[in-house]
Amino acid sequence: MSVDALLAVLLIPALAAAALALVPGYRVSAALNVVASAATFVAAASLFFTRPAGGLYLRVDDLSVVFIVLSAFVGLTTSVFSASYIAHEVEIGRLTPARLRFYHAMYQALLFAMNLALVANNIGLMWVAIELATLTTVMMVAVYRTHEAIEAAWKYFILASVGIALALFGTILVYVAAQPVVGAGLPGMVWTRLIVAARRMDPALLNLAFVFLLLGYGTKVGLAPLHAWLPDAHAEGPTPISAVLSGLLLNVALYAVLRFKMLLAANPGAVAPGPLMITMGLVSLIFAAFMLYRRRDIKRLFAYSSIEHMGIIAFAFGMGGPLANFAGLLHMTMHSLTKSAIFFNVGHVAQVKGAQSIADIRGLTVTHPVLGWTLAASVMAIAGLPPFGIFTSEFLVVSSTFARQPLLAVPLVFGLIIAFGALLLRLQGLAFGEPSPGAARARASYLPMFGHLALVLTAGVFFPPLITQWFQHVARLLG
Amino acid sequence: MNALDVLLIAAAALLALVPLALAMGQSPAGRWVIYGGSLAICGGALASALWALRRAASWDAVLPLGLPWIGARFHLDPLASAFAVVVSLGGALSSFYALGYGRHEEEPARVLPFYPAFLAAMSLVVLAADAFSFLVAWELMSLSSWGLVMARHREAGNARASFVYLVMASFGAFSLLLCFGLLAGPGGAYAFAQIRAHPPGPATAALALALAILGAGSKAGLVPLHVWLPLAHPAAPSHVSALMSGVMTKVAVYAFARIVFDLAGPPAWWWAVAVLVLGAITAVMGVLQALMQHDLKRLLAYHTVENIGIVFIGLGLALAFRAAAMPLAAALALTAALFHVFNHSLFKSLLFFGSGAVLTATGERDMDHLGGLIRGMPKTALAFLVGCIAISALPPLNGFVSEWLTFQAILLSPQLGWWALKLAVPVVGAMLALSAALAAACFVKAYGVTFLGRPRTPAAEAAREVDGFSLAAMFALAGLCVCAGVLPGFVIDALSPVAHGLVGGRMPEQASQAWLTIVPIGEARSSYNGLLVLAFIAASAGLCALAIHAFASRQARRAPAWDCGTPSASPMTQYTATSFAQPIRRVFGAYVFAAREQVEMPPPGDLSPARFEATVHDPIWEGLYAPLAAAVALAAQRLNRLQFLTIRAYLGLVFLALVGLLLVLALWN
Amino acid sequence: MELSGALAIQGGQMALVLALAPLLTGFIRKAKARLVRRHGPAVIQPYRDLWRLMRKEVVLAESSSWLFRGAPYLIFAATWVAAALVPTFATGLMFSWSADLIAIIALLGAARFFLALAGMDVGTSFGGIGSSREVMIASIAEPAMLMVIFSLALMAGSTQLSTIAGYMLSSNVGLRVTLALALVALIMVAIAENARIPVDNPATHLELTMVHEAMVLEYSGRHLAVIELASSLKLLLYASLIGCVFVPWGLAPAGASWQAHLVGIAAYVGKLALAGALLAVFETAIAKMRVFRAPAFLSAAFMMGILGVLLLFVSRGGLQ
Amino acid sequence: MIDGLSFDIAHLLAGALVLISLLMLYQDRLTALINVFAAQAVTLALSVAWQACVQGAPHLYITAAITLALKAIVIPLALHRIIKILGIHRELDQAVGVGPTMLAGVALVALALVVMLGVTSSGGDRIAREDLAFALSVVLLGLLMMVTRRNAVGLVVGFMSLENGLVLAATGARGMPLVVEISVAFSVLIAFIVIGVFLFRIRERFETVDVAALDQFRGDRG
Repeated sequence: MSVDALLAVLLIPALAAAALALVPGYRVSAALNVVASAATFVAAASLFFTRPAGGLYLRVDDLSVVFIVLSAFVGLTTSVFSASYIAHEVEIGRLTPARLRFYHAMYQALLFAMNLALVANNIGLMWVAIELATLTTVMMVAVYRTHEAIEAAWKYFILASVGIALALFGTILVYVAAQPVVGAGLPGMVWTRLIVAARRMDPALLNLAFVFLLLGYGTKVGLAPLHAWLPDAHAEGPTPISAVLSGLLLNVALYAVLRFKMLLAANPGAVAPGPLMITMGLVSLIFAAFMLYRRRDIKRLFAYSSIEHMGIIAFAFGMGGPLANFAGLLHMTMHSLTKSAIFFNVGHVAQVKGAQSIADIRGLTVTHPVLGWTLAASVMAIAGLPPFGIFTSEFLVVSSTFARQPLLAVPLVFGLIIAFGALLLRLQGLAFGEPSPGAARARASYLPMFGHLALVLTAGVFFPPLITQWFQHVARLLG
Repeated sequence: MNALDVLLIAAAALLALVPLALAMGQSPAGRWVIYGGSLAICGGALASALWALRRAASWDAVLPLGLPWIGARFHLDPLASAFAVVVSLGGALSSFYALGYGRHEEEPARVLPFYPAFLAAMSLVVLAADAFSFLVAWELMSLSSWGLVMARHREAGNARASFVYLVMASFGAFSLLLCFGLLAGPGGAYAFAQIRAHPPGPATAALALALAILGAGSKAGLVPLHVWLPLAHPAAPSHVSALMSGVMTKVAVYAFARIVFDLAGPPAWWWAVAVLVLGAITAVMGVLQALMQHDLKRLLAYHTVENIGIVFIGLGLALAFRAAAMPLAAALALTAALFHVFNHSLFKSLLFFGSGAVLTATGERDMDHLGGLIRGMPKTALAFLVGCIAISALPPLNGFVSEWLTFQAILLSPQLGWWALKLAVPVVGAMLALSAALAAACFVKAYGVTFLGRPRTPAAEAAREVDGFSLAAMFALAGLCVCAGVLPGFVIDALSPVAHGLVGGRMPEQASQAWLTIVPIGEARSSYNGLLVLAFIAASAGLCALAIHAFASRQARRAPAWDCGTPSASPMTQYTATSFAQPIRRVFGAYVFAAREQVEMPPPGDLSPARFEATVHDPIWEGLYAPLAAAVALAAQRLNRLQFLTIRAYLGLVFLALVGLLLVLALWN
Repeated sequence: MELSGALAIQGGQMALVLALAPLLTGFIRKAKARLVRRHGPAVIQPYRDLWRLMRKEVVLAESSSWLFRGAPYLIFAATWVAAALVPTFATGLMFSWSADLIAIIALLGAARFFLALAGMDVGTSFGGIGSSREVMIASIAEPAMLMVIFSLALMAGSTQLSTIAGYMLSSNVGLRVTLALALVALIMVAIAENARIPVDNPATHLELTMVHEAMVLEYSGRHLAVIELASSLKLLLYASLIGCVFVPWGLAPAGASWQAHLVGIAAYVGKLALAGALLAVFETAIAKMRVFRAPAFLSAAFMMGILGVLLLFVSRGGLQ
Repeated sequence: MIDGLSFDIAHLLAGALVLISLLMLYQDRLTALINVFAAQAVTLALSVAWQACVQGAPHLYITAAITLALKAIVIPLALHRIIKILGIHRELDQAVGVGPTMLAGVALVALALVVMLGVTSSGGDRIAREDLAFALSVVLLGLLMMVTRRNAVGLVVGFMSLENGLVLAATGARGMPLVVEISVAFSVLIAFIVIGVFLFRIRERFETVDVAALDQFRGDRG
């Protein structure tokens, strides 16, 4: 039964992708898309309780379960959102049914790829999976076929492929380091073997490998200065894809980085991976914080906020230690939920206002109270104000950092305040003041947006003990 | 069920009002439900807080919320109960006021949901006993008040006000966050009990103090962190302005007292110097800025800054005495500070209520468009007058008592051994006296220009008395001001457990003194009896009136004002707020805020009117905040170029990063 | 016996100050007139003025409110209570503990507060001029006064006037720099507070220079009488304050015999006469300064006060 | 069984790859560039085959074959076709002049050697060490080429040679499972196809594959 769960997480999306490639009608395929995502989520959730025995290729451990469940959940809610959203896109003629078939197939393929990356026990396999995920998202970003969309996809593709190449080189280096210890052949790439033998590997080789892996997968995570693809890809692709990108793909790439960080941490001779991640995290945070100020496009704005938060998360994991790691995990979860909720909201707003430019969206709380106040709430959440979950993680990161490395906390807080100012400035323009024309009612479903916000709110006030212990356990694993 | 439970339940009930308000925000019944509900809840909370203060005991509670491994901890000790009294009293009265005032709200749906949340957040801050819950409540307080400031989001300037407000608030929150992180240590022992168990070392404690000043000071409005206050407080609806000025700033004072007196361990003497100097500067800057205003609500907001300065002077003295191990004197200073906190929450709420009444009656906040309201709205005028006397620290009202106590504390300070303090304290005393005198001047101006004289506009002419709820609330506060002024002994006694808890000493019991006199230290040293003073004034005034009416003529005749034989028809020839402040502007303005006056005289024969323009600047805004904003904007603009590079350039970035890291490795090998 | 005695002294003093106040004013006017070789009005002229004013009908400006009518009584009451608490001929005042020196000054502040409001009530430009200048002067004079009080209180170890007077009588005072500074500052403040030359001229009605007179411009009849009485009470108060603190000789201690009290009264009248004469000489000797020189004048007093307090702080450990 | 000769040959081939990469940096005409790239592919195939026989790992022959077929024949031809179809100007303009580029390239090779030899000084077999060093330099050079070429075809070729470096590294690693090579080839194939798709769409939209032309369509201007 349990092994089935593991396979199901992979097979359901794969088969669904194949099926959706054939189904013509977009309404049917949208429904099918939701059903498949739901099934995947059920399977993923069951992984939480019954742990299948892993093999040389696949296996699930406490760390990956967190990511799998999260991505399956966001995948589900996003598919629900996309079902109603995409319909509207077809009606206004931005998409053709043919493209939609492609879109849905790609959506499931993406879920498949990400789940594969998360359950892969083989670093080569993980690499393949992440690359697959990248290519599918490239396709989806380009789906509108506008100049900007293609340009964004092209930029994304080029940068991503370079990242992939670097990551592969890093993977090879890891194998080279492992091979004398673990032995040649397949075992040299099996995660469970590597982590055991990491202590005896050549540290210098591991360092080199980590440099490449950090840059390679870091490109996917969107850390500055490797971030360039992220804002445009978010801004030009369909909104559900923006949600998935920010909510899932970045996490999966981060997951890969974390894996190798654990590898390095296990080796006494290797350079501490923490400082590298802390540096890149701070650079991303502060850079993105300043970039927020001059954004004209609402989706690009929140894309930059994703960079900022990825920076915070990288910083937290770089700090390490039970508190910071816990905070990192929490922040990642909360950011996925909140950011995708924001993108759902932005999707609605863009539809009712018929515009994506911040200048054309004003006074939402007057014309669309629900959308406006939800946007205000979710921006406050993403800016790290209580009673939302992100406040908890920022609280833990900042306070524990200041207690350990006061000098590191200063730039961190600086970046957070700068970013807060920018977000608040934009929010006040978007949600308040004299409203801009465009009073059409939003037709897509609010359910996913509310669901995410409810979760984030709950987590901010009350955090279930079960999940707490789970996160604490994982935080200890991460060292 | 103990007092803490009651207060927590009250907070929960207030939070429960929020969804209700969302539901019925539009309907007229919403006002009654929400404000009536808050009134009832705050009343209950007030009762239990008073009872707890009387009992001088302390209770604990832990809820399974917040940080899972710590839980949401709450604690009610005398300090907390004292501030809970302030919070719930202010909340109850402003809810009562709002029952009438809220009728004039254009968009009640934007006010009603935030109002109970604001009240709940403030009381939770006072009750919280671990860093996390404290900060959650703290931020919730900022957030809900931000929403209330944003309620009038279409009015010009409010957006900027609320922006500055929330950014400063988050700055303060981060400072507090760092402070708690420092006190809690890397292990994350966030519960106040744990922090108390392991007091920090001197260096850590000093850093914590600095951060506490930044965090609490930015919320309380310490100069130079005050810039948001005169923008945000007036922008909110008046009953909220009263809460923000009268109560929220006090919550910030609570945070400071909690951290510095309770958590940060024994103080070093120079802490007192820092706090004293900041307080003195704040007091004088605040009142001088207030004198320059002609917007009534902004004037009041600047006075909040001044009073916060006075409170911090008291706290600084308490710190000094505590460092010098003089518990009695410390208790006196601390009691003076807390007494002033209580008083200010009373008369500042009263004054903001009054300004709200003026606003509803005339639609004007600019004093230069008002005048003569004492005829249209005599009751409001009377209540407002009481508030003015109280805030001007004139006997026999309450403002005088707390400042008198502060002076008594200052007179004890020569016993302090440190030279810096010996030099600082007298100057601080002088600045305190200066600010008190200037405050009186400022309120002569505020009251004279707004309520006295002749109406300057038709709106002022047509002003009529406001509704009963507002008046009742104002007179309740006025009555409290008088009571606290003539019977200060009871307040002092009520505060003595707080002082005992924080500085280990307590003032002699006052209620048992003959004639209800207050005697801070000793009979021979100093004593004051508000009751007798009031009685004497009343008696002699009455006596004089009687005598006059017995012997002198009673005839009175109405006639045009004489005005040295040159009566002027137009009421615009009266002194305005600006012209009233001119002498003081000439005396202090040049130094403090680069006041400039230019007169444009038309050439002879030209019939165009001459123009007189007086401009004052806030040196702190222009010297500190404007450059910061400019720097951020510049950085954003420079960095923004990175958005428009070619793909090749981005690849170049990746390439450079790679090469850089490789170089690092090469060197590291 | 003890209680009734104290009560008698208290009552006697209240009556005494009320009775003597116009006399002092009249005496000063007379002396000034004499000094400039004029005959001048009789010493009791102020009484006559008061009486005449009281008989006259009151002319109220149409735009005046109830505050305008009530203010004179409050002003008078506050001043009278303050004056009643300053030991004049005996320290054993019954209610001296009900308000210390700070409170007395604050009472005068309250009186000024209402006076300034009354000045603004009618809504004439002159009223505004008077009030704004008055508060400007007061806003520096009051802190200066408080500094004086600080120096006295720090030396005597009390803010109670009777205790201070007792301390001054005691032998361990000696000559102190602080004392001198305080005295000078106090005199300067007194001059300013009582609208005397050089800060203000009680006799002038030249619009641009008047301060105090501008505020009471609209008053007439009994109201004006009360206000005049209050201002001469204030003058008396300052005179007796200086006397009680700096030349406390002759003050009858609490519970002294009635002869002692008679001596005290005599000494008190003597002090007043001296003070009045000195003031007259001073006022005739110097000219009035421009209104905006007044802040400088008072700032000097303020600085002297601070200097005195600083000296005390630095010189000794303060009072135990 | 690693004797001096086999080592020398592997060394020779790997070095040749680096040399060709430098040559590619030197090219300033598209066709010539493509040809040189083909030559590099051939060399790579040779070295992979040699590794196969040295390590006695037959599956590497497959890799060699794939490499030869794809990178040495199919792709260069395809690129030539694309150039014809699109009728791009043959000159490829460099962002940075040839001289500085060459200097940078040499510096990069030096860096790669320093890093890698410093690294594997502790154990690890020698071929792997050398090959890794050269592979790293090939990767860096490919990246450098992508950075310095304005032309999209140059970009593609640079990317390819980067992949060549990867293949070299992969084969150099003793006993690296086949799955990896396949995935490499697979990815390269996909990469190429996608790029091709983009080139065509780009052509019908922009009449050129000059990457710079894309940039003016970037959103969020101003």
